[in-house]
Amino acid sequence: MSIDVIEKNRPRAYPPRPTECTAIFWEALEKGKFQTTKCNDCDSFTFPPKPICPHCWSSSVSWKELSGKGTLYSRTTIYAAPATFENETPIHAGIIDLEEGIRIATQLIEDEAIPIDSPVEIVAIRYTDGPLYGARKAE
Amino acid sequence: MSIDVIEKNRPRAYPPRPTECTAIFWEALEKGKFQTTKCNDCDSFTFPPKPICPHCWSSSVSWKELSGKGTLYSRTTIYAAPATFENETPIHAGIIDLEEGIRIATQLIEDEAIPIDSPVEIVAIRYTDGPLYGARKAE
Amino acid sequence: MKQNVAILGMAATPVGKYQSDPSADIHTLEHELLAKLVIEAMQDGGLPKEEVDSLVLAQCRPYTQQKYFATFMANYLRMPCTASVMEVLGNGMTGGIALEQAIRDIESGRARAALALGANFESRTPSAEHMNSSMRATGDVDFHTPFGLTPIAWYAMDANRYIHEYGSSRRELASVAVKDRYHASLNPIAQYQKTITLDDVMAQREIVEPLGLYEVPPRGDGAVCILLCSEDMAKASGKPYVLVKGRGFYHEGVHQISEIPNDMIAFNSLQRASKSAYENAGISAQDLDFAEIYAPCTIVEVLASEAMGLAPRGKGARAAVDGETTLGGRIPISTSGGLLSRGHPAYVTPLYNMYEAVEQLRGDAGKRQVKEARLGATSCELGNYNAAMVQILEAVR
Amino acid sequence: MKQNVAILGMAATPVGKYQSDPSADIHTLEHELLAKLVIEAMQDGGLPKEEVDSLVLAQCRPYTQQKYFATFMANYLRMPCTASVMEVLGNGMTGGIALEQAIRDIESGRARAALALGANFESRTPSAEHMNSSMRATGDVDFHTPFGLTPIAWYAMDANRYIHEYGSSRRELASVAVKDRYHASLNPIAQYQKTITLDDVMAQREIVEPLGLYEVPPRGDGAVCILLCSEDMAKASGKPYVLVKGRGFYHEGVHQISEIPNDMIAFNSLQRASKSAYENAGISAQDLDFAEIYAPCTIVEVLASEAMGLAPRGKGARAAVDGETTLGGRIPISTSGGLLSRGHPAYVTPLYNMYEAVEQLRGDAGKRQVKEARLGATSCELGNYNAAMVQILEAVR
Ligand SMILES: [Zn+2]
Ligand SMILES: [Zn+2]
Repeated sequence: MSIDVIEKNRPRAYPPRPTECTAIFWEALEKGKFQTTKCNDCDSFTFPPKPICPHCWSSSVSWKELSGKGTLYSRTTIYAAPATFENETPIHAGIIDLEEGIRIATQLIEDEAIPIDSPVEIVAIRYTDGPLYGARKAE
Repeated sequence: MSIDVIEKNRPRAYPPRPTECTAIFWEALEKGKFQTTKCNDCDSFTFPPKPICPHCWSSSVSWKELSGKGTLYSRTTIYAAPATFENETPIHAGIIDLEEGIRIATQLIEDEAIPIDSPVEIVAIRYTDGPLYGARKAE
Repeated sequence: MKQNVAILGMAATPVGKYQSDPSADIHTLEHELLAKLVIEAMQDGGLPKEEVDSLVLAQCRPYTQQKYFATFMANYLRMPCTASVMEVLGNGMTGGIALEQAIRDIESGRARAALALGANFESRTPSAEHMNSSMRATGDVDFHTPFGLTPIAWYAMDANRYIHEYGSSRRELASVAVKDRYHASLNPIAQYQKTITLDDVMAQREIVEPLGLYEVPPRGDGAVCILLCSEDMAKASGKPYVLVKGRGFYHEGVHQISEIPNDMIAFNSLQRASKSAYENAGISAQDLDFAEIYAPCTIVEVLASEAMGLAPRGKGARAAVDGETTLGGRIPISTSGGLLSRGHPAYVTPLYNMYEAVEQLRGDAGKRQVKEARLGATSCELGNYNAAMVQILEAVR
Repeated sequence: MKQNVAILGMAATPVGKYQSDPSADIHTLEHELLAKLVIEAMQDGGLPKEEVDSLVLAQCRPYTQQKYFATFMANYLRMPCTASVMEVLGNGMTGGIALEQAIRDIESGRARAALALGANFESRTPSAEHMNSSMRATGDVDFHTPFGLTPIAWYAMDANRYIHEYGSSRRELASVAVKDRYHASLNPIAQYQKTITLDDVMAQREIVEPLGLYEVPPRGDGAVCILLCSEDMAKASGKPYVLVKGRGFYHEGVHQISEIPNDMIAFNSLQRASKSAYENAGISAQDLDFAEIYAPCTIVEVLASEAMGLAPRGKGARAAVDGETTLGGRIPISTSGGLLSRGHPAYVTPLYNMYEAVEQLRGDAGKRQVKEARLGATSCELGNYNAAMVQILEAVR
């Protein structure tokens, strides 16, 4: 159930900061595992992963692997980007509804426009300084 | 009635920004004239100079020269200074009641401690990039 | 006992470019400009300064060198206060929060008169630098910002979803920009007053697909002061005034996107806030003579007009195309020219929207006057309208 | 009808150093820490999250990367709100303004329960860099900052004037620091808990003459959440609570110094604010069992104690020397250890002061418990106490 891993030969433009909780996410992602926290009390997923459940505020959460499969809810291409991202424009980004019932926003790693409501899949991307994720058209 | 002018062979650490109104103050100061705005309606002085009277909100104000004579209300020496001022520590500063009935805060340009409630006088200081003012023990 | 709240005076500077280069010989500074407006607003309302018990300031941009601007202004204008002296912040809603706190100070009787005010200077900071800060505002710094998402990228995704769901088109959305510019051409304080055509809009380079340059907000500087007081005090003044007839606020507990999939383009918070405001005012959407909507992009005005019940779901863009939201139409929207053409100095934009609503309701809107305007609405928001604030305003002359 | 306002729950992290180096492998982030405290405060009060209608956040320091923190937190904890979601700012008074807005939301009935909260992370920024920002806050950027005036330089000038006028001494002032440290030694959330002697205080290097290192505030990080609700709701909970019995606010329309010469060390605003608060609560200063005063320097506690009527003019320092303000004394002041020893993460300091007052009034203060504490006061300020806010709190058990 692991996701594909792609290599990128450059560092991330704006690296996320791992915390005791989210480091677990980033470390698993590096190995091609896409997971998040799920509440042991109310069974809700949450994304980004959190040490608590935002829905019922339980502190009892477990890591659950996600399939990485979903549907593209919407998308855009960003031509005017922040200075930090000037070497990465145009940036393709989208909102994805994962099959586990979680909505996330991330980069779309293919240049061609993916049709809204079509299937997409999450991939892990290993930059030289650490991982990020992104989505592409599903097979 | 002009004040003494002292030369300093370095730029100001944190230069003030002249506006249409306050440029008149800084330009006069450069020439040894210490002046501020006075309300034509309620006769109140204001300092710093302003295009309006803060007391009655009249927009009719005139420039009036000040004697620069006053009394030291309080003082301190700043040993822990902002990075911008690191080459200027220790900084001597004081609050001065001018004889026209205006209270101001400024630098004290002598190293020795001036006694509180003793007479002081304002001097203009010409730095290489523009003027500031300061106070010293009066003769 | 709750006081009815009135808007009795105001002043604003035209939206434009004021901020000085740090090395300028002569600077235009926020406090000198804003002080002038405070005095003008008080003269407009005919109240002496001593009546003001409350100063609520929309926070300045971080580029403003003078920090703690509210207390600085209290000194600059020598205004002792017994109710509030504070700065508030909440993204694009900042100016609306300032208004709301001033309203609350009057309503509760804590303040006799209150000022909601602010100066937003930012034009000297290049957009790419500015976005280095704003990209950390409209999403999660660790789970959204690393992908390069900018504030308007979220609105662009609204646009593509809207086009997909309702079979609308970029041309339909773009018509909002043409209408806004026409309104701005009649507004002497608008940043862009030269009319444009639909072809002009479509010909611009894309900023965030499908939105081009004329469909996203320009950047500019501005400053506004709004004077509020109890209705009793407003009545006693003998001047025309505007009554704050109803208000609504709702935050859906979501930042940009809901992790639980929802109908993102329903603007759920605005639906709730406007419903509360209408109920609070005892009116329905159909009673409004105009709406001054917080809409940084064409698509946002369309979605907001639908959420506020001014157009049916999926028909907002069409309503714009058909002229229903143009001056003289069924429900004129953004008669000021809106954020796109009146301009968008973001932290004070809701104050500018209020300024326009009051001009309309006092009959002072000149060539862009909505005939017999009696009831108007203003909205503002943060995120992707994840929180919304709505005010219903009534003319009393 | 006005609701009586109660404090029903709270949580705070010990003041210390949390902020991570930007290059750290594992970061401590403001939102994870604060979310934990929100949940703890709600558990402490025994209320479900659905009761909270209002989130008022003391703004974060500019070093906090996640911007628009209030709306971010509303999402992080999935808290829809109908009354307020906003950030407030007002120098050292920031946390007090957050509390006051939350109180107003309860008092007016807009909110059933409200949270006043904040996280102030700054310890990784060196003091000299931090002062490059704070020097632009406590004076006029163009007429004070060019002289190198820092925030505490103004308090130092208070100290010299006080010594001059009342024949007090640096030793007398310094005794406040010894007393505060003793209190902090009994407070598990204090930043500095090791007791010190008067000689220790006098032996420190001068920071702003006449004040040495132990007489000016340390820098640190902290986070606090305070839960407020109507007294009816607090009563229904069956838990002990604290009643907000009186409040006062006054801004004298001055920033640091009055251009019209006045008695600078009278703390005129605090005199007015505490008088209002006492009247509002129907008490006098003599009725207080303790006071948790916002005092960044020894001299400030002395002057504030005089302005609040807890010591005669000119006798405040002497009262500290004589142990009147120590635990067990006539009127214990800053039982938490105060800003000097409990710590001073500035934007949330007033929330920490409220935390201490509630611990005292609930009888939860352990070894530093004021016996039979029933009535307490908190104060906060901005500038050189140019604005002051006072809350009178009563124990209900
Ligand atoms: Zn749960
Ligand atoms: Zn005057």
